[in-house]
Amino acid sequence: ACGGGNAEQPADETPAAEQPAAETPAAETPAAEQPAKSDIKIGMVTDFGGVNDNSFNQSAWEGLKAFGDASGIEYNYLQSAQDSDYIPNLNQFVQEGWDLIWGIGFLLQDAMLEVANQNPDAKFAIIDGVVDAPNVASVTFKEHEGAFLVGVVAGLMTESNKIGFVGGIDIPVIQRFEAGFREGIKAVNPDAEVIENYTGSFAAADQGKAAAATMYNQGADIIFHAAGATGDGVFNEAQEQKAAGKNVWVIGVDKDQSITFGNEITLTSMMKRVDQAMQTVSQSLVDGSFTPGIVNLGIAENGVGLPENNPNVPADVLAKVQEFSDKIKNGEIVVPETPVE
Amino acid sequence: MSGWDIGSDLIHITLVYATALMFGALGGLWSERSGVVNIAIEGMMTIGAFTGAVVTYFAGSPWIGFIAAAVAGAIFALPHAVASVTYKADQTISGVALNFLAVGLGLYLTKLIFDGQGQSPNLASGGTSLMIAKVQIPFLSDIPFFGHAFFEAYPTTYIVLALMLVTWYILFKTPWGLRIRAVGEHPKAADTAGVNVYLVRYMAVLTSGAFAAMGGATLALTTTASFSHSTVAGQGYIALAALIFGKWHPIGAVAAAAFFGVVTAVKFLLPYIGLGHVPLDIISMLPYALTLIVLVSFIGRATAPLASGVPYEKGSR
Amino acid sequence: MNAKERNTDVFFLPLIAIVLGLALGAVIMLLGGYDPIAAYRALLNKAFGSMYNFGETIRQITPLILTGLAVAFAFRTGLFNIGAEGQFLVGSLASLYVGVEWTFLPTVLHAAAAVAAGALAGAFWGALVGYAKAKRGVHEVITSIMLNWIALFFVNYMVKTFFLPAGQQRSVAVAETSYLNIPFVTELFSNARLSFGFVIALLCAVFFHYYLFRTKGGFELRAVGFNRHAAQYAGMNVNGGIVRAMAISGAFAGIAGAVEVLGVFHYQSVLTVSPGYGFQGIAVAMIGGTAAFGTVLGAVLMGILTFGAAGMKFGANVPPELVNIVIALIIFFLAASGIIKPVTRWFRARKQRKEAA
Amino acid sequence: MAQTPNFVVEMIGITKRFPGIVANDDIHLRVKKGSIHALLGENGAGKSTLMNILFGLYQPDEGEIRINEKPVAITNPNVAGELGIGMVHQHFMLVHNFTVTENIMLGAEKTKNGIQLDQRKAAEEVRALSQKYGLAVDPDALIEDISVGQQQRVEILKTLYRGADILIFDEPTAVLTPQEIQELLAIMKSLVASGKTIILITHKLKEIMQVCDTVTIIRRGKVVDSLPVAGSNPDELAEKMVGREVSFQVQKKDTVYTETMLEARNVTLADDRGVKALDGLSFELRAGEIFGIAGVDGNGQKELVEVLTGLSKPTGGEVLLKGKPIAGASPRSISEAGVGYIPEDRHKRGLVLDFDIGENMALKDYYAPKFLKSGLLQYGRIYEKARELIRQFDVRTPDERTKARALSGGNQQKIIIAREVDANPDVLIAAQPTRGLDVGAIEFIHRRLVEQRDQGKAVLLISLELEEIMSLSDRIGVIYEGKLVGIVEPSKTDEKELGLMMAGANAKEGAAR
Ligand SMILES: Nc1ncnc2c1ncn2[C@@H]1O[C@H](COP(=O)(O)OP(=O)(O)OP(=O)(O)O)[C@@H](O)[C@H]1O
Ligand SMILES: Nc1ncnc2c1ncn2[C@@H]1O[C@H](COP(=O)(O)OP(=O)(O)OP(=O)(O)O)[C@@H](O)[C@H]1O
Ligand SMILES: [Mg+2]
Ligand SMILES: [Mg+2]
Repeated sequence: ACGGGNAEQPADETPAAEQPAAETPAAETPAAEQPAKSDIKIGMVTDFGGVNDNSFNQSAWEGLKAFGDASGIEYNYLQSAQDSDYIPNLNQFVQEGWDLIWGIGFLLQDAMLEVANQNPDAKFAIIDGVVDAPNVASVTFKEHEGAFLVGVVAGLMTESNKIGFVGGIDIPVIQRFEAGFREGIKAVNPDAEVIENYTGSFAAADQGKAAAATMYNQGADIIFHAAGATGDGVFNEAQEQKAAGKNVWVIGVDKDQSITFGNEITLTSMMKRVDQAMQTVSQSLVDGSFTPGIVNLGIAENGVGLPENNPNVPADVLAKVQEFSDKIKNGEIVVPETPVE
Repeated sequence: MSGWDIGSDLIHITLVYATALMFGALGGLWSERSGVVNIAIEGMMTIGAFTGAVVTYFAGSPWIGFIAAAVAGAIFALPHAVASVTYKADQTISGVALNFLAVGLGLYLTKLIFDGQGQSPNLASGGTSLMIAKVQIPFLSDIPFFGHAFFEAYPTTYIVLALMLVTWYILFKTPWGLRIRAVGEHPKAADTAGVNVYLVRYMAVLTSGAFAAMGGATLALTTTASFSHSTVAGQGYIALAALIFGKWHPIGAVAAAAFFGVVTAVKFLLPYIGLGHVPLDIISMLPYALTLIVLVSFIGRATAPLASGVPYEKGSR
Repeated sequence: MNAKERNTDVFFLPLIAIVLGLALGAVIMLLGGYDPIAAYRALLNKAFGSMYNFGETIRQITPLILTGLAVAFAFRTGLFNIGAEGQFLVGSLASLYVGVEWTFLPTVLHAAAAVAAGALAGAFWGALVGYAKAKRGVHEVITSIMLNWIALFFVNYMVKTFFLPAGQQRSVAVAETSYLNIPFVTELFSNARLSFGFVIALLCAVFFHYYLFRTKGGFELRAVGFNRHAAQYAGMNVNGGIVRAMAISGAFAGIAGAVEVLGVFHYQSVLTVSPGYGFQGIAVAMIGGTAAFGTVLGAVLMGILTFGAAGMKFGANVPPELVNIVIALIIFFLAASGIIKPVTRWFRARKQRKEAA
Repeated sequence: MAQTPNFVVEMIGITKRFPGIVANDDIHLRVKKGSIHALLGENGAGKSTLMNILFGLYQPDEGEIRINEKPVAITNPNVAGELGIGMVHQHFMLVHNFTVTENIMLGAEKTKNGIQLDQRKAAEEVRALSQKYGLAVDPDALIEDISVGQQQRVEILKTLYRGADILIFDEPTAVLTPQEIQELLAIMKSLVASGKTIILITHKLKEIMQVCDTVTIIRRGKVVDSLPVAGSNPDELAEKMVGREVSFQVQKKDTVYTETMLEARNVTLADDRGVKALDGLSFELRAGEIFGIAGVDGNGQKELVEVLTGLSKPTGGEVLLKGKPIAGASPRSISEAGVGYIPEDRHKRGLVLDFDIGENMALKDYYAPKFLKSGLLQYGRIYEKARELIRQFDVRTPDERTKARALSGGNQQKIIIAREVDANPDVLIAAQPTRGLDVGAIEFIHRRLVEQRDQGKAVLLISLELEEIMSLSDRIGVIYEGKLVGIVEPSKTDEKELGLMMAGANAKEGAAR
């Protein structure tokens, strides 16, 4: 039940070497069979969410862990207890000479800018933020594109024509989720009503639960959450409603959350492949091809999308999703980044 | 949405939300009525949430977890009793220590047990929920409005309401209660009347720990589904406020906790009454601002049990 | 017990409490399968290992001194200020406002005005608590708790409404003229964010002591704190005293908020949770025996432990929460000092035996 | 054995040490069954300590206790209760927001079905007991609503309810009115008549002479003497107790009235509900006199003092100080205008117990220029002044930096007197200035009050002790239900008449101006 075991996603770029290593009985494996040791060190700093929030931060950590275990580099993370910890935590890695330092999340943006400017020789990468410095790779996602696709699923599958969106903190990243989601629904089901609720936190499962409870009680049958651990509460509530005989669904976020919460309540998930981005950029460092600058990953780049398996989504709906996915990919549809009601 | 549905839902969510606070406030009541100030409700709830989540995870039953939490809460309260009763410590300071200890211990042990993770595994994950399930009282839950509002709730809500009555009965109708109240008002009088002041205070503080911890377990087992740093997150202090607000009376304290529940639940229902666009911060501020206004304008002076906060030293004047 | 013994106890008890707290913390680490020596070494290394870390440790200590003083001051006047958290936040907001808007002021003056604004805002927030208590009899604990939350959301609202650059989760930066940082010091400490705020905090501790024990205002507040009936009869303004005490207490916390904005971040973030300095301040004040100098030492200890904690995780993989346990134990032993009295007695006996030999 | 007299209580060689003091030093005490045995001694002599040991609140360091000739170990009050020992404490041990019955049954509760309190049964028992011993109280009344005298009856009932045969009374009359005292003494007699034994601690020699059989005198923790009361006299007892001769006669110069210093005109004070604590009260206080206010506790004395000192604002009428209205002025401005005040409750109003003596002595003039220099308090001068007052007023303390809390009641009172007298007020209000003090301390304080009067100051003396009022006052006003029902001169009245007036019977004419 520990979250770590679920990390292996069918992922195109993952080196195949990883699979056999995992299958050999671990205890007596001689060191020789492990991938070659490397003296490269990659660290990451999280905000206060921590590395097992069942979504964003966890995804990042799992990506780094998978990459580290596969490539034999050293890796570690530091969790920040308060805002003022970001800079010292980044600096801790800098001072000990780590080769690449990740900042996980939008909230680290300012801290990273400052530390990156003060340490031009160190290399940094940030997820979900843009840091304009010559030694930082900024990885952002087109969440609105992925959210559009799950919006299509929701719009086609809702029976009550009432759909909920639970957001964490009201920040641009999360607004992109909402914007795409609304747009996707509108594209296939203009009559559906969307109720939104920002809880103001990424770590308050109780609030997520209460928000979901009101939405379901007021007739929504599908809720999409983009709220980190707050979203756990949405799943908990859905499970309860399901047990009481109501036909309700949750659309997960960041990872394929059906793995954690089961297919009974998880309709599908909006995958945001933070883990893969972590691996790709980290790999570029090992290869010596690390390039600072902005990478913006959307459907075309395979950075966002639906999971491989969607047992709860009928084929015709998936076909529609594919159709829209192609349209977005080829630029026929441009999804807005801020919510339009 | 009809106003009735919203009203019914408001009560429903209030009860879900306020249950843990009610446990906490009743917990504080036991201790403070015996003259031991308890600002450690927060810590006791934290330990309860931790124990409830972890024991449930391993034992596979939320009720085992719930009971374990009560026991753990009582044990955790012991140092507070030792410090404030036996060693005549400043009770506020001892409470502060316990609050720090609870967060430290809870997260340290979580990380130790779960391989460095700062959060215990989600109890509702993997398809089978280990959470406490809501009950629907047969027939009653079918009544329009009232059914959903009152008779479709977590058993913990009914437990805490029952415990409120039990607390009231013990406190005001039994010899034990008479002694607890006497010790809280005038320990020396109780002592000279042959009441063992120390024993009464020890028992009261331990009971306090058990009650508050049940509140923490309620959070973990009915709402958050796991233990983490944000499970209790200040609700112990709100429970303390409810206790004072409720003027140290079991029914008052529970009612005050319910008041907090209502003002919090309103936050989630605003979108349905056309107030969805009020800024989130203003909405979030609402429960606290309303409480403050009510306090300052209507409630006013509340007097704590006379001897609360004063260590009792046998033989001093 | 004679006076001399009492004096040595004042000194020794905290020392023993700290040693015992650390020792028990080590035992807990051993039980958890960690290496306590490596952990403490890593902690100290993180706190003092480089000029940068040392500077950041001071940065961490600074607000703790101030919120510690806030709690201690109220405590001395018979009030429990659990609301330093909120006073801290409104202090940040006010200094942010002055720091951003009052750019017509020259360098030093601008910073001073911004700090003063923080102090005033904190004082106002504290005075609200005092007013509710004095005039309406509302218990200060409950008002402070409410005001903490109100401050959190109010400050967020204000920052978002008036100071937020598009697409950010923090305010615009304050003008450089309002910075509390001293360039050559920053350089000396390799860009650590310590600032003149540390000196302000120490000055506040001096003020705390002098005001409380050497001025007539302090005399009044202490009298009100100990026995408001006697104070009232002696002609002191009891209600005014309560408001004043809470205002001064709040001012300390407000300055802490100002120092964070002007000396550390230079902006104010939109916060999801309070930074926690107010609650840590309670612990600091308790460790320091609610005395000025003690509070400074308490903050130093607390700052080292909390800032060093990250190093412990890094160097020995020990969960940083362990320091909370250590802090709790220290406070606990101080509160219930009877538990450790046997230890002091044993020390004394041994010393006497040695002297006799 | 049979021929030795029947001692119910024997305390043999009891020693009890507190840090820095031997409170009881090899004390021997033997109490005969069916007698009233007095314990006499100065403040701090060790009387309460000895009785607390007998009651199981303290453990003696040395010595033995025998009850009914059997050695016993009284480890706590429960054991004492089982041995038939009950105690009526100096400071009442009553929970103020409990009913009479609840207080009486606390610790010895009656239950029905084994769980629930049986208040009715207990109340019936209380009623029966109060009838049997003539202790009228309402079993259902709240303690905070009944008079001090009634509270004391509750204390006595508490012991009887537990079946006590040996009753200890620690200064039971300090808070009672003359009538109540007489009633109490009668109750004690009737208790003894029904086979109980009583140990009585009191500072009032008259009471000892009136009801006691034997008296044991303690000085500084040691027994000085133990003797039958018959054949002794108050002077002898006082001298044994203090170790010197004590004068009960207050020496006063002849009265020389001058101008009116303080005047109350139709002062009314009503609370929120309109209940009048003061109801059109009027009097004049003249320079050079001690004006005594006699009355049963709770008839408006407390409220009168609060109005005069500025702690409350009257709802009607006028208060004039040297002709200027002061009603509603702040305590400070009244005090600065020349009113001093010795409060009735020294712990609540008189002292900040956690301040040291120096600070307490400066409590009202800490802000005066003599103690301030550029905004800073001059502690050097504060302590210098304190040392001077300590010498002048004979305060027994190690030094001026000792916390007030650590002093005995008498010495605490001296700090207040020193502070108030030193301020040299034109009007000195003294409320119960000698409550609970021993004869030596009382003598000292009385002399100070008379000194003030003789210097031409006006003194308002409010006391429940008729004897004190009679011996000190030049004129006496009797307060009843918030009104002065009569003003008389001590030479033209007696305690009996005053007592009647205090009870509201037929006010003497020529009263209230
Ligand atoms: N708990 C205590 N701790 C320390 N010293 C005490 C304690 N109780 C009493 N003493 C000291 O013991 C001595 C005797 O006190 P005790 O109360 O027996 O006097 P007392 O004769 O009853 O006086 P009073 O007439 O004022 O009631 C005093 O000097 C007092 O300071
Ligand atoms: N813990 C203590 N340490 C030292 N002395 C104490 C302690 N407790 C009580 N005393 C002393 O015991 C003595 C008797 O106390 P008690 O309360 O009987 O005072 P008192 O003189 O009778 O005054 P009053 O009757 O007005 O309270 C006083 O001298 C008091 O200061
Ligand atoms: Mg006594
Ligand atoms: Mg006395």
